[in-house]
Amino acid sequence: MVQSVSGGTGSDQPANSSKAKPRVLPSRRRARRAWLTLGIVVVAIGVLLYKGLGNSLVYFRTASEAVQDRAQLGNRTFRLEGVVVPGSVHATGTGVDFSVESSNVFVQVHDTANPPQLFQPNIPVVLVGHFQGNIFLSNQIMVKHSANYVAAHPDRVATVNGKKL
Amino acid sequence: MWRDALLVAGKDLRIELRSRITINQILPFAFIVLIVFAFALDTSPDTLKEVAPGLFWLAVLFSSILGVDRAVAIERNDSAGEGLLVYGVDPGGIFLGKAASVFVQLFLLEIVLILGMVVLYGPKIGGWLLIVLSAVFATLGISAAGVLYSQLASGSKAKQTLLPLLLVPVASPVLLAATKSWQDAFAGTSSLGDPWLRLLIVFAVVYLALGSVFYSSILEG
Amino acid sequence: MNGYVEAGYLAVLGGLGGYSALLLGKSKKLKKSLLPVKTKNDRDESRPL
Amino acid sequence: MESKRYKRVRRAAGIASLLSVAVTVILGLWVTPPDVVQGQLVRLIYVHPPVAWVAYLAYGVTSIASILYLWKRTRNLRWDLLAVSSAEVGVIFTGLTLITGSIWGRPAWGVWWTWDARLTTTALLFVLYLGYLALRRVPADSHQRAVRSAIAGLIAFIDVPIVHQSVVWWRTLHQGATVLNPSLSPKIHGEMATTLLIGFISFTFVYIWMLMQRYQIADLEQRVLDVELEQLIKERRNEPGVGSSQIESTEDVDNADQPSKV
Repeated sequence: MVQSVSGGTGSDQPANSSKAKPRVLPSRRRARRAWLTLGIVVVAIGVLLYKGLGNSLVYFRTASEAVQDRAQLGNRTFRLEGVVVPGSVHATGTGVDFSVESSNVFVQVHDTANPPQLFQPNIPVVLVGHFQGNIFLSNQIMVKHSANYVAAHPDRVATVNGKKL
Repeated sequence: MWRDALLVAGKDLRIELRSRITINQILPFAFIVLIVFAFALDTSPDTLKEVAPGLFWLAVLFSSILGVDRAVAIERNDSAGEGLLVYGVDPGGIFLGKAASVFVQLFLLEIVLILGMVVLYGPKIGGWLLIVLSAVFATLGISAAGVLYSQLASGSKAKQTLLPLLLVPVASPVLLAATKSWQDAFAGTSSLGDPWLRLLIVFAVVYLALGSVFYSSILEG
Repeated sequence: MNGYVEAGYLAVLGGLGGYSALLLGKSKKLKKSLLPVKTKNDRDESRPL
Repeated sequence: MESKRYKRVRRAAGIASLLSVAVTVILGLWVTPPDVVQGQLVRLIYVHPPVAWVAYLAYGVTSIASILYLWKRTRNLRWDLLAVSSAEVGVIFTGLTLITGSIWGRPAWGVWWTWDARLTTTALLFVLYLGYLALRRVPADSHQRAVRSAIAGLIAFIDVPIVHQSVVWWRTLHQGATVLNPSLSPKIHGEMATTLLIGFISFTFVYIWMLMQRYQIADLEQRVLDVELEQLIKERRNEPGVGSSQIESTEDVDNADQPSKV
């Protein structure tokens, strides 16, 4: 992958000839070095992929984590994730009141924005807002639907044909 | 390669020391960026404190564009670059040397800039070890990617616009990681096991390695 | 259906269709620009080799 | 202009893509059932993931072609033309991925855009390859340009696996992969799965056709340059009888070795 430089044709020269002469690496050594370096790159990327980040890119905190870090969060704005608890949803004039749950930790939510059309009980949501006391004041609801797709009228599906790609 | 790198870095830094072209341009530029951010956000001082790390690294990234451009431009006069190759200087060494020289300049810039940030934005700063280490690796990553891309874009008339277009996306993971790591450090909640610091190290290693492998191809082409 | 679905399909079909049209137009133009060379006056002269 | 085989394959790909896209649209919009949660919105799954897949595929082809150019033993300017053709098609498909995703996100999530890992890395991918295409416009001799853009293309490709794995590594608003998920068990069945599969195939056909069409344009552009150069040389000579060089060039156009590598 590494080409010798233009004019660097002296591949027959030893790598460390006297200082006065141009020091040109033999092309084979050069190629080996290139592969070695690319190997480092691959390993580095591999480390990144496997070990590296885990959950460090915190797009949201789950309800249970948020309750745990309650003191540290103060009234900072962050994203909170949880499943909408069935039976807790009450529409208010401007938005909606409900509770979210994760790992059996419940958080009371007061929302002041219109919920999206997929908002419904038992669906996971991500809320943008902050704590005030023990109530989470949200000004945006985002629905985090799953990657599962199920036909609304299963009887219409003639054959189950779950092909893999 | 390493000896060549030292030679090239020394040469570039000596040129800079005598001409002071970069420092005369970059330092005022970086400060202007900081001040403009402060203007834009001055209605909410709390916001300014919170986003200070991001603004700092944005200022560094913008300034680095000027720096790497200069680092490559040095060799264009009197075909100095070809001269280096004819002398048998290792292309990987040229790359590492230039990256090192840009690194030194940017790092000095950051030291001055962080004082400016404290004065202008007034964030609470803690966790100095993490701050310094992430600054080192972030700057290494930005310098390496910058020199590589500056050489890629060289020879083009539209270089002034092309270089940011190429460099900013490639360097943006570094920018993101540096910002997050500084936020952790400022919040005082972090140790040296910070995942963002690890990410910065990985990026620095990857860009340095890619650069030293590919630089000869670019020079040759 | 609800506007969004239609918009999505239209965006894909429009985008791909537009790009295809662009490609077809470009290759037509290029082919044309190569043709006159072929039919120039010295077409009938003895070919080399 | 081009070999008969190339033309035939391209035409076949064109017809296949027209037909299969039509089938996808019909199945997707009318035949398949609505989803339990998403209702009618689920129909966007038959276009959005396939379009994104083609973007990955296109950048993969660009990377392979770039490697083949950089490797001296396989160095040939045709790889460079293939790389840029595929990258351009990839940028189109990435753009469409962003647009359809945004259109789907508004009703399903409630927002047009959010800075989660998947969306951010995809936007980054778009900009990286826009940069690649911009780099190609830098005036340079063809070899120099090929080397430079091959390197830029390879570096940009690092982002592709990151985009795909982002939903696994990080918390995102975006859902995980329905088909190519870590456990490789599709979370979609019946007509819906079949239609999704047809969607993947049909947009892949579209990609093949576009790639071949774009490659031909790149090839023609190269020849126009060559012809123009030869004409200039001929005018310079300005002597009767030397014009044969021009005929040589037309001969090149007639039966130059065809891109069987595509």
